[in-house]
Amino acid sequence: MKVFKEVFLNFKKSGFMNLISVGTIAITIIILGSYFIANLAVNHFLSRVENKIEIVVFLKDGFAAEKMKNTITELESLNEIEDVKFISKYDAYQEFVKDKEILTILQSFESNPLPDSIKIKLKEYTPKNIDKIINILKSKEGIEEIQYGGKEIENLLNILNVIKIIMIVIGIIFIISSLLVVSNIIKLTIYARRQDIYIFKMVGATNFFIKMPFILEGIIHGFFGGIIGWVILYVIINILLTEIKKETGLDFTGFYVFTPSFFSLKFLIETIIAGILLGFFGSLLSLGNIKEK
Amino acid sequence: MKVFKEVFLNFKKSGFMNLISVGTIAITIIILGSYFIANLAVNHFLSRVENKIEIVVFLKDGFAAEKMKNTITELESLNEIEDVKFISKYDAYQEFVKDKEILTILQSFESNPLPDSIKIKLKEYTPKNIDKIINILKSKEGIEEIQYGGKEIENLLNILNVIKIIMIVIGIIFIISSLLVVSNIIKLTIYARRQDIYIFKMVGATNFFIKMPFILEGIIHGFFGGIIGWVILYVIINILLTEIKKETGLDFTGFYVFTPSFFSLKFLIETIIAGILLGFFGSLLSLGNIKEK
Amino acid sequence: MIKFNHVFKIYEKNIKALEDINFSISKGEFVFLTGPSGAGKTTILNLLYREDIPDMGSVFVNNEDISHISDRKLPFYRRNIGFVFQDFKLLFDRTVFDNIALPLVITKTEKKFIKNKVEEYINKTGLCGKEKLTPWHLSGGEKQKVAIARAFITNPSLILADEPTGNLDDESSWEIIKMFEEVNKEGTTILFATHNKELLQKMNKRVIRLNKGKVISDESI
Amino acid sequence: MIKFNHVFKIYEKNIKALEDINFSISKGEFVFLTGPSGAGKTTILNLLYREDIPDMGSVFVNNEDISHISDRKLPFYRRNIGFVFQDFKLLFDRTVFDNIALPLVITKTEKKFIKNKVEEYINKTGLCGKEKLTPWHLSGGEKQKVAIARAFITNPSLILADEPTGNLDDESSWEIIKMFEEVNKEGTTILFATHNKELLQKMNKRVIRLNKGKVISDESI
Ligand SMILES: Nc1ncnc2c1ncn2[C@@H]1O[C@H](COP(=O)(O)OP(=O)(O)OP(=O)(O)O)[C@@H](O)[C@H]1O
Ligand SMILES: Nc1ncnc2c1ncn2[C@@H]1O[C@H](COP(=O)(O)OP(=O)(O)OP(=O)(O)O)[C@@H](O)[C@H]1O
Ligand SMILES: [Mg+2]
Ligand SMILES: [Mg+2]
Repeated sequence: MKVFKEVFLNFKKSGFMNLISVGTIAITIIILGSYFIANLAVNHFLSRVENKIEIVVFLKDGFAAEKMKNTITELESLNEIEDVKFISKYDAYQEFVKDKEILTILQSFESNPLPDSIKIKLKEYTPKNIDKIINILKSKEGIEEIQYGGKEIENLLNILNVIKIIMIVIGIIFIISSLLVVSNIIKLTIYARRQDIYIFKMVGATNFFIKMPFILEGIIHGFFGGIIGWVILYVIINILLTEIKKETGLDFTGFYVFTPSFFSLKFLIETIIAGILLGFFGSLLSLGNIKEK
Repeated sequence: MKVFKEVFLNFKKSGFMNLISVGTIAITIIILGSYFIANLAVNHFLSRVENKIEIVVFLKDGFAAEKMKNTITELESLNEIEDVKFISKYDAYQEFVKDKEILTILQSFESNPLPDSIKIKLKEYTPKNIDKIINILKSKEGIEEIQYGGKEIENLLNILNVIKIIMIVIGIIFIISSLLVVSNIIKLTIYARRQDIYIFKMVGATNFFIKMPFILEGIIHGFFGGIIGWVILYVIINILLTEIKKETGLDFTGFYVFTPSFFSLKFLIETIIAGILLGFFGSLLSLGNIKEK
Repeated sequence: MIKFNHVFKIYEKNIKALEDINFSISKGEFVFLTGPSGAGKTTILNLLYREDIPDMGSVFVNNEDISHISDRKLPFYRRNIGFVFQDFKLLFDRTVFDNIALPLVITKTEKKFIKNKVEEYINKTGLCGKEKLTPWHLSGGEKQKVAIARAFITNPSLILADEPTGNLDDESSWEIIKMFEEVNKEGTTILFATHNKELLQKMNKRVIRLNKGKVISDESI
Repeated sequence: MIKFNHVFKIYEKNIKALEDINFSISKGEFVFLTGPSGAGKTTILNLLYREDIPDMGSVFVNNEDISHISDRKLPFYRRNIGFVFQDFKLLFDRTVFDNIALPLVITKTEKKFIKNKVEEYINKTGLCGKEKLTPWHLSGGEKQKVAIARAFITNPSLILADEPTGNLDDESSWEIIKMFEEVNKEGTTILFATHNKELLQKMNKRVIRLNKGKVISDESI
């Protein structure tokens, strides 16, 4: 109870410093939030690109589909593999004849010229995984050709992976930076009150009694900083989406990152938690070495 | 001279606050710097994608190339257009026969089946620009077909433009945020010294005399923050590039953003200037409403 | 109760604030500490409060060498001592009431008790009507009175007073002195640093005279 | 030189710090201001320094109503006045030397001249050997001496002193008083707030007595 009174008093008396502390947390939340959303969007796009990549294995004509079953089961049991699909020459034909131009070409053949094939999707398209699967496939009988886009695809995948690494590094930089900035701000507010802290010690207050209000204050500032940051982020993103729609006609409001329900509840809670954690660890970091006088 | 002595004294006496101020500017420089490099990289990739996009106009067979000259000159004079290239059916044949498979196909024809064509590159691939050029082309005689990738390309271009807008918005958010954080930090250091400022006023110091040291201090902090930020950024990026090379075999060190000469001089100067501007405007913003006592 | 045993305190730049200080004070005594500016009065009080520790020698309070009090126990040691600081050391963003109540608040005393106690001392020191002001809005003497009330409020067994009447007019001074005498009669030990010669003469108590960090006399007048 | 004309100063919560104050002081006078704690002494000095402005009435200095001095001219007005603040108002992160030199430094005086001047006043106030210490390391009386030296250093034509001997022993007090008398003889006007009755009696100067914000007597003793 007493501790809450201390916090409240601190609030009242140093309105200016509270504003700065809350404001800084809000700014950090905006930066972290933009990063978070950008990261979601990038991952979303990347996975869409990756989803289009598949390894296609054309099988030798006349090779019994039955014998292939074993290979497929073996492949399905591998960790790296997301999905394996057998496509018979008949299925392939049905698929291709949908296009009229190809139909005429196909009709010029006596029989169905298309081979049986297997489509393989990987969980992660790293060069290592691709190599491994290709090597396994090469060791099997009855395979005519393996298609996976070759160097082109490998380059694309490399670039995607680089983008992922960069996003992670940027994320780490941002989180550390935020923590440092917030703890710096809190350090300064503590420094500005060093005289008061000294007086508290002089009249016999314990360290716990002195530090507790600062930590609670950090948490409260984090709470409000989180809410404010969320509101600003929400406004910016809404303006941005409207602008984008006007400019290019693309409607991202349906995109799952921005659906109202996600953005207005789960994301709100996340930003508030982020704010509170920032405030908490920020004040904890700063209190390590209180210097009074 | 006196002003410099003030600055020096401030430096000596509040080492702790200087550290925080310089540190915060360094952090902001790191964030802005990562953004800047990410932005360069994104723009580089985008322009590479855009460079591959072109409008290809196939001309009617037998239509006199001479008559086309006018159209080409007209196109070249348009603002939106970067480059116009006429490719005769002979040139196209020479290009295609490089591929042996296509050669066999082409040889099955009696004469050269390829048409004359014009390749058009735009400066900016906005839907508006594309529409305009298509409409102009459609009004001309002698055109068989216009190829520009249709909806597919338009979608891609839209996404690229959205990415550009998002990068700009993020940039603005970052710059404003940095300025606010730095000015908050400086405001707090001023607040911590409000008693001294009050005493200065009491003995008859002018406002200019009181404010000047803070502004100079902001600039000096910005200078050191810029250098420190650059060093950290340099280390992070070097580690990142080595990691990427190990992980994916891609060597980005040749990529123009990261060439040593660019990174170690032009970019260093830019970060220092950014730091100084941050410190300068940060302190200017904070000094607006000095409250003493 | 208090014993200084060959105490030296030497600050940076070889400033000898205290040199070989020896004296004892029994429980319930009322002792004045006097001497010119810079003689070491405040330094002695600071050593007793464990705000500082001696460079040589030891300071005993209740037979305990206070240099060895751990950081964790220090706050509890200080709670038994009332200190009227020479520069007041008030919280400038709290009211007079809150400043006086501070030593009780940090020990989580009952609210009602605090209220009664604070009001009692506000009356005794003549601060009525100033309860809700912050020290910004007080005159020098009023600030001093707040500092005095804060030192008395916990009924400490030892009161250290550093020039507590320096900013007060004669009338207020005598009222404050009466407060000291009263608690002294109830058993509180008092160590009172002052420049005021009139006070020393009229009070007729034991006086320890310092000069340049040394005890030059220790007698009753 | 100084004229208070029906001056009122009422603080928030209806605290009447000054009520209808009227007096004049001619150039070169040495006037004491006395009265119990909270009488309004500091308030009068603050009004003269334009640290505050009256709520009613006007304060004239050299026939100018100082309420009307613009913010831009205020620093220059203050440079003609030396103020010994009751709470010293020293810069705690500068040395004694720099604190005393401050009023000269802000007017960009020549370095050598500053050095000589500061050394002169360090000697006069008896602060020798403390030049390089910061106020953290000074005793109460030493801080007061620094505040006094700073007020004298610009040879101001008016010196306002707020209880400048409150933390000093008798001997130092008299040395300081001698400094005031000296500059007074050279023509400096002095307004000196104090509680010290002995001082008032021995000095035999004009004394303005305040009580509860009103002038209750204004005569020479
Ligand atoms: N932290 C410190 N560092 C260096 N010197 C100090 C420090 N504290 C006090 N001194 C010096 O020690 C001496 C004694 O100081 P102290 O404050 O005990 O004097 P005092 O008797 O209280 O004087 P006053 O009556 O003026 O308050 C002084 O010369 C002072 O300059
Ligand atoms: N800023 C303020 N706000 C409210 N009241 C104030 C303010 N400054 C002074 N007062 C009140 O005005 C009255 C006169 O104060 P002043 O400081 O002038 O007294 P003083 O004569 O200097 O007393 P002392 O001898 O104790 O220094 C006091 O009652 C004080 O509480
Ligand atoms: Mg002292
Ligand atoms: Mg006063």
